[in-house]
Amino acid sequence: MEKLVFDKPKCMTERPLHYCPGCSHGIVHRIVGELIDEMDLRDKTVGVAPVGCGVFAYWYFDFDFSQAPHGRAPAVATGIKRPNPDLFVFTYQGDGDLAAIGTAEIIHAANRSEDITVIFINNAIYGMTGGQMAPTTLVGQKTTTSPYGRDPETMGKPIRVCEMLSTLEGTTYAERVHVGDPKGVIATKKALKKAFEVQVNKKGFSIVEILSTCPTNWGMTAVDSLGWMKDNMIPYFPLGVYKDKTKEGDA
Amino acid sequence: MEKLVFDKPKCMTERPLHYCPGCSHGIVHRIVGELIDEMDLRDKTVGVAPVGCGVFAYWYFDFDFSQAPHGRAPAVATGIKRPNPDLFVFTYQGDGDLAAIGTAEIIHAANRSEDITVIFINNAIYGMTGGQMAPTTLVGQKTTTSPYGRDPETMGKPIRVCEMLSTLEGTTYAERVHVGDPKGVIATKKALKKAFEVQVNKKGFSIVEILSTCPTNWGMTAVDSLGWMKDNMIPYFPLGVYKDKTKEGDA
Amino acid sequence: MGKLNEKIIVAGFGGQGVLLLGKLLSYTAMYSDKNVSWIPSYGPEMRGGTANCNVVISDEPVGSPIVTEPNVLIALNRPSLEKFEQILEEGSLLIYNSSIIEVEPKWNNGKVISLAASDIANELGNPRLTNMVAAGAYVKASGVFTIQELIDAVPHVISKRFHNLIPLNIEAIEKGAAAVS
Amino acid sequence: MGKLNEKIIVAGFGGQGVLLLGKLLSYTAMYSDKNVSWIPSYGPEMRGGTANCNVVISDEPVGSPIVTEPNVLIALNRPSLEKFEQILEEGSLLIYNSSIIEVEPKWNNGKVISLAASDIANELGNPRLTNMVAAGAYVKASGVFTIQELIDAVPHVISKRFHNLIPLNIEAIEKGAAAVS
Amino acid sequence: MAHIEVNDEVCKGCGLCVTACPFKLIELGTKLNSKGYNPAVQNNPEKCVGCTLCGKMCPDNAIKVFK
Amino acid sequence: MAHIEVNDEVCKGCGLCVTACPFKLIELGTKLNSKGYNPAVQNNPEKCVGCTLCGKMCPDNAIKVFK
Amino acid sequence: MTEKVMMKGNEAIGEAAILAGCLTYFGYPITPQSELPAYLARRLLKMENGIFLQAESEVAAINMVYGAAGTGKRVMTSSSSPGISLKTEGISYIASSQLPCVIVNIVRGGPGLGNIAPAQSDYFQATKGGGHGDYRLIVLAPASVQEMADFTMLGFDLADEYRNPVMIMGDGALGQMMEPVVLKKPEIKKYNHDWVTDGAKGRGQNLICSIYLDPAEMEKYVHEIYAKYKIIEENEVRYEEYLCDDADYLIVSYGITSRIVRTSIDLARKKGIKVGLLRPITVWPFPTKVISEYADKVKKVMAVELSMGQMVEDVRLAVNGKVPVEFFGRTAGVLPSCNEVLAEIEKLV
Amino acid sequence: MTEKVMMKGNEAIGEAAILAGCLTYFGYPITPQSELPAYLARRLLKMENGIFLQAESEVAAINMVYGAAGTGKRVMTSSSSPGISLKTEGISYIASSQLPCVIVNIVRGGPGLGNIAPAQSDYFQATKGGGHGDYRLIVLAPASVQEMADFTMLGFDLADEYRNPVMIMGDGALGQMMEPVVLKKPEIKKYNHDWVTDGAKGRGQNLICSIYLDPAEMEKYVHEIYAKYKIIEENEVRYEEYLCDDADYLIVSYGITSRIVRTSIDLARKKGIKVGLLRPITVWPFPTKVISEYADKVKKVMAVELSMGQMVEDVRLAVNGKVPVEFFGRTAGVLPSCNEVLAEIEKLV
Ligand SMILES: Cc1ncc(C[n+]2csc(CCOP(=O)(O)OP(=O)(O)O)c2C)c(N)n1
Ligand SMILES: Cc1ncc(C[n+]2csc(CCOP(=O)(O)OP(=O)(O)O)c2C)c(N)n1
Ligand code: SF4
Ligand code: SF4
Ligand code: SF4
Ligand code: SF4
Ligand code: SF4
Ligand code: SF4
Ligand SMILES: [Mg+2]
Ligand SMILES: [Mg+2]
Repeated sequence: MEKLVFDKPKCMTERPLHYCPGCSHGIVHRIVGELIDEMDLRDKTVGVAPVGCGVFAYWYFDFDFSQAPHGRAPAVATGIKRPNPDLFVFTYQGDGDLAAIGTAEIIHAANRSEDITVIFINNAIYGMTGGQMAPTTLVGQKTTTSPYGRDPETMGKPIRVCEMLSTLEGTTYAERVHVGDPKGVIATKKALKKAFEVQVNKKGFSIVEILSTCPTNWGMTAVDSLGWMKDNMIPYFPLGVYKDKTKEGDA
Repeated sequence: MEKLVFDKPKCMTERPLHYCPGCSHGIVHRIVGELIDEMDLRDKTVGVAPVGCGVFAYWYFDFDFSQAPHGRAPAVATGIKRPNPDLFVFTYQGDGDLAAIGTAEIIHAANRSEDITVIFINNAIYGMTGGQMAPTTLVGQKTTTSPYGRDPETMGKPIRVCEMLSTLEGTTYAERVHVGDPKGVIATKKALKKAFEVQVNKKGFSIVEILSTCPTNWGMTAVDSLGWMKDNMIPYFPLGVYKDKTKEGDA
Repeated sequence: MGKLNEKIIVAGFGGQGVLLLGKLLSYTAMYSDKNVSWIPSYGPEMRGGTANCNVVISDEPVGSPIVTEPNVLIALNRPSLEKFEQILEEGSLLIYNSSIIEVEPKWNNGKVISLAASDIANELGNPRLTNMVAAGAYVKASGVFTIQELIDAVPHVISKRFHNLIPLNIEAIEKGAAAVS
Repeated sequence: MGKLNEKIIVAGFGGQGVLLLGKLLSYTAMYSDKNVSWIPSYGPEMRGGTANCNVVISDEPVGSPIVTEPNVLIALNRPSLEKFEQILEEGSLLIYNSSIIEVEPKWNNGKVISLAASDIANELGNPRLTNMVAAGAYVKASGVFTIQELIDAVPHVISKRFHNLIPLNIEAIEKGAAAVS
Repeated sequence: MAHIEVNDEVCKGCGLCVTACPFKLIELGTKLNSKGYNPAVQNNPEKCVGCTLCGKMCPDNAIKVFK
Repeated sequence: MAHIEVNDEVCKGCGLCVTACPFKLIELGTKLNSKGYNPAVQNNPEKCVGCTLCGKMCPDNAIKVFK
Repeated sequence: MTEKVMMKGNEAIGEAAILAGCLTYFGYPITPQSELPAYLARRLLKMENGIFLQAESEVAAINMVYGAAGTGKRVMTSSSSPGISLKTEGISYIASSQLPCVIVNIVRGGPGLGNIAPAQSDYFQATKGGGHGDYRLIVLAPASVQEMADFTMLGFDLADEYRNPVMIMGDGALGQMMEPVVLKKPEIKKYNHDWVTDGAKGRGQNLICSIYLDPAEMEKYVHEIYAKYKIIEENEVRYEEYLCDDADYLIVSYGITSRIVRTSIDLARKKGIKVGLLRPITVWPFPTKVISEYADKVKKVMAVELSMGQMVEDVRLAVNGKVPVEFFGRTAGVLPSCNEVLAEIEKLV
Repeated sequence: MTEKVMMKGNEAIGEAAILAGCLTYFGYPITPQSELPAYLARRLLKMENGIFLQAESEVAAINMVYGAAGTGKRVMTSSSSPGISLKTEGISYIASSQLPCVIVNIVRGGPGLGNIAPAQSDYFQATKGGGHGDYRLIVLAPASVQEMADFTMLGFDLADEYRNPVMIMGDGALGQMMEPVVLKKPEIKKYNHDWVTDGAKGRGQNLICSIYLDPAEMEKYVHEIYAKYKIIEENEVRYEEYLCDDADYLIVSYGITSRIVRTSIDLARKKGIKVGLLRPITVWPFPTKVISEYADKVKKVMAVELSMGQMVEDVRLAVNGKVPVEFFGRTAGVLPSCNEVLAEIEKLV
């Protein structure tokens, strides 16, 4: 008899996801759900949803959630975690949310080494608002606010978040992965697991930057987006572990 | 006959400075005044004053000034410079202003490589508001909001601004100096001159971080503060040029 | 009232060109010196894959551009039909894309036109012409403008790079009009 | 009015302990069950090197804690004297530190006490006692409290680490009181 | 022996599973679901090894894998 | 021959010039200015070389150097 | 462009700004105003002196506006409700420093994250509070795409004339809808720019600042600003009347809502109810005087707005107890239908 | 601590918060409230469960409060005018999500950077606008150091009772002055914490959020909140009367200003002028009803406040034209003297 060997995670709800066809958000949601199940964290988890396409993340999980103002998820998470050190708190943030309006909050949460995990969806664009330039938009990439392509002279070059946060003493774990193919998905899960463990072991701030797609605002099919992401984003945003203080043995 | 070989810069006003006895702000003001004179920039300069003890910087210079909301000097400077690319625009900011509330603004101004110069007074404390912990306050340092000493576990470690900004492609020039003795003052002038030149040559974003003192809120004499700064701050905030894209030849 | 007061909802899947259909009607109205407003449903609900827009064409200044009591529904897919027929006023005009809507409308208080819009578009070689077929049908059925007025507006809503396709669009409009008896 | 209503300004250089002087009077008032308020001048104007505080002691609930029409001025340096004597009401009490104020007050509409406060403090071996000398003089001159009441309040305003200095402070108070004829 | 089940109403026809299957067993069907998408269908289920890669790429939890 | 002039009313007696002078020619005076500070005074001006280091350290533009 | 074109309200603002000589824009994306920055990006990035900059946040954007306004350039920013909240500190600074600029708020349903549908529940924020301290914005409330364009141009003139920030308060519907619009390049007056910080060549220092440590000095300054506000209140009140002359009942309603009310009034008139519409065009300065005058004539006044009751306070202040003031509001993104408003009108009788 | 001690208003708030069970504080330094965080740093950092965190900004601080409040912990933040402006977005979210917390505003002279002297010119911001959308804060206005403490404790109770943010609106003088104060640990009621996000053990999801894409749904939700506000308006209006019974003239004044007015009233009474003081303690909900009732008895009403005229609007709305309403204000950090206020009282006659 065949057995069910793969299904949606237990902590996820029946609600169909509102994301566009092929959007990476769904893939990452499932990975998060699997880890919450596997690590048995559901009962003590509070997720912090951003403003961005992930704003409704709480529709899809049956554990506690707090929706944060745009960019402020790390501050909200700090507020949740500090007086409740036994909770498991993660933020789920887009690149506009985390690397533009929320720059100060992410830097200082990392610097204080808040015991939280940041799941950072880098899709090189503002998805929810219809495709504006993000801090991580690639040079030359066309968006509604860089209609002739991102011009590094006037708009700056894309910000490499993991690299920047790794200069801060408080960052315990920082890794960049992608969800462009099954291998990437498996690596993403491993990275997130590591990041979750850092928090569970009260070792401080962990972040996983996940290179993702936004087929809708990139104006591509979902399948083409995966290719574009791998061909264009990975070269500029190299994959890998940028910081691992658990290895340095001093965290 | 003896000639006057040293006096206050021409572009500085007669108004006595409001700073506490021995405060570094005055030293840096004079250096700025000398360079504006020497580089003949007065007629096209707009200074941007912060919220912090330097808020009244404009009392002491006779060129144009705009006073910025706390932390927003880089944004104000961007607003001044973009539509007026021929102006010479500098911000003058404290460590609370630049590295706490103004984190997002400084990072993005640097990342866009705004053609402005940032004069960053790192005195490891909030001077104006009476001595609270700054992002650059040293571990163990007592302030009114770290009364038992800065605890890195809960308050994070001091942020090294030059190092962090140097990870951004847009930062053209970043150097850390100090004004703890005449040698330091001379080096500071050299650094600022270089930074001003970067802007004059339209090469993008330059910042000079100046290790400074706040005798009043450190609770020391002015003379002791210089020693404390050199003994304690320089080891954690190493002096030097952190970024020089004019050398890399690609700016 | 006898006066012109078309309160139109155009609705369908994301790719069916419902916004463009609405715009075409709006431009036609503008060039006929009618008062007109057009407004899309906007924001993240689009993500669901449906789209709709409201067009009001009137002799009077347009009050609310948002149509809560429509008297025209152009439904290009089934969810749209089922959603909006519920709020159609008595005596309205309902045009539905029978090519892909396999049910009959429940609403039956006025003029109901079953239009095989997608089929006609496919016959013309491009399913994206569904909206133009529907536009032709609507203008014919409502008589608010002439078909020529509608056709004259086409170049104003189609972006320059696709101007070579104008004749095809016109053909679709005409087929749509012809499909209405 | 006959009723108690002391509107006191204490002013001097930053290091002269004017805030502490004000606090001492406030605590004395509190322990004597008077209504009392104390407020410092605050903020960056302190940077200039001068400091002052306002103390109101009253039988009635204190209205404004900020004294704009003082009836007591304790001026420990010259800028303070020159600044605040201008707003002293008629019939007020003015005590000035003649040790370092080399001018005579211009104001002369009430009781003027020239107090060599810094000299007395120096005699006691510590210029920081100037404020205590002035406190003693004020209480003696005003008669608002007894000197003992003032002395009883001293431990409440001096931080624990300096409690060994209490006797010296008391001596300064007594000397200040004695200096007022 | 293994196979997958696609939840037709939840599938958005994005095609990510199609690219994920090492044996190219999945393609998008021609049928529209009520949202207007063409759900994925598995061909030759007998060749399916139950590797779950298709499920891992599916953003919509539309795939169940049996083995 | 060189010497310095200290603007007594502007000097805040911070002592930075005192530490700056390589020849230890400066000390804080005993006189108070109207702000309550003890302005710096130069001793033995004949030893002054006009190196301007004292001026460079003065936060209050209180020093003029002549040479 | 002087022919009639169909344009979204958001885009009409963008084109109007350019026609009014505003070539500098700083903003941060937010629905339902995103077509405005998108439009300006397309246009300004192709113009030699055009500055279009997507800031890192609304806070940064308003401070860039502060900087640019201080140099005398016409400058604009736009956002929607939560973004405007973040800008309130900057707006208070701009008002305090008396800098001219145009701030667009395409209001959406609130409070909190709310939704992106049309609302008018930022009325208090726009006209009273918002930032800290005593200050006022001139607030223009367009009711059509044409007015989105016209009031943008007017806004720049008023801003320069009075050295005061001007807010264009639209809503999600006005921003998103298309209507025919005619765009004409306006005459632009020369304004006195003595005060700008553009380099002190040949003159002494100019200073943009809002700190006044001495309260007495600052109070004097605030009184100066309020003297200016008084002039604005005298000269710049704008409103539109519709069938008010013989009205027994007066409706006060602005922006998108006033259009619905107008339709309802037509319906009510057909039923023989003598009702008129007074539409504030400037919601600050509010048309207090004219409403007060009508209050002497009508039997009742009703405020209709998209909030839980904000403008109605200004209406009550104007009526000052002379006749009853009723309120009808929908909020959080809901627009009433004209029949609903009609029903409320009928209740007045 | 149940004996009388001399304490600064800022410190009294801090100690009162701790006594009320608030062990969590997030803030950012600003004059004239800095003694409050300094006090709490000294106390909380020594307590086992004490959380004192200096945030990177006011924006971060209010969002930390939002996070902590959602877990059911008593939590406080404090700031002064410009900092509160930056917090308005967060405050709107907190109100929309119905989270209990206490926000202290030690108001200073504005607008803009202004100065650090006592002011009341954030009244509109506190009671009406501030953030976007329809919402209200409960705003308590202490007039003494004792009340700074008492109202802080009360504030936490009201916040929990109604799941609504409470603002303590002081000013620079109240924050900086010392007065005798008695601090007693209050009884703390158990509140229903069904809704908090503290881990879903043994239950389904709890959610803190303020987004409602569907306007109709959100409108319903806003109406629920406003039903709560109605209850607050009925039950929680607080004010103090002084010599009102026989008054011909009624002064309405709150906070620090009311103390000066009180002295002036004593002076006026001596001159035979029958004048009384109505002091709003809750400025929202405003004591509209009682003022309206006095308006039937007195000849004139006068609002006295530290602004260019903000609370006076609420007074006018309450009086509703029954008698003239006069206004006397000083602003930008200036406090009037009692003789000045007396002169204004004399003008009423
Ligand atoms: C204060 C504020 N500013 C702006 C917005 C509008 N807004 C909503 S989502 C978003 C950005 C979304 O981009 P990102 O964070 O990259 O998430 P994505 O949708 O791409 O996953 C913006 C700007 C808002 N809601 N609040
Ligand atoms: C929005 C806002 N938050 C806080 C303050 C209060 N404030 C004034 S200066 C300052 C910090 C000063 O420290 P720093 O920037 O290091 O400058 P310094 O005085 O040390 O030179 C703060 C927090 C303010 N004015 N505005
Ligand atoms: S807009 Fe982009 S990020 Fe948002 S759901 Fe669609 S594809 Fe995903
Ligand atoms: S407080 Fe510190 S930084 Fe400010 S003027 Fe005094 S010494 Fe300088
Ligand atoms: S489980 Fe593996 S083999 Fe089977 S369909 Fe999925 S990807 Fe193909
Ligand atoms: S990946 Fe999932 S949603 Fe996409 S086509 Fe396959 S089954 Fe459907
Ligand atoms: S100029 Fe040089 S030598 Fe002369 S006093 Fe100054 S530091 Fe000393
Ligand atoms: S450095 Fe300047 S201010 Fe300091 S003591 Fe010397 S002369 Fe005076
Ligand atoms: Mg994104
Ligand atoms: Mg500092």
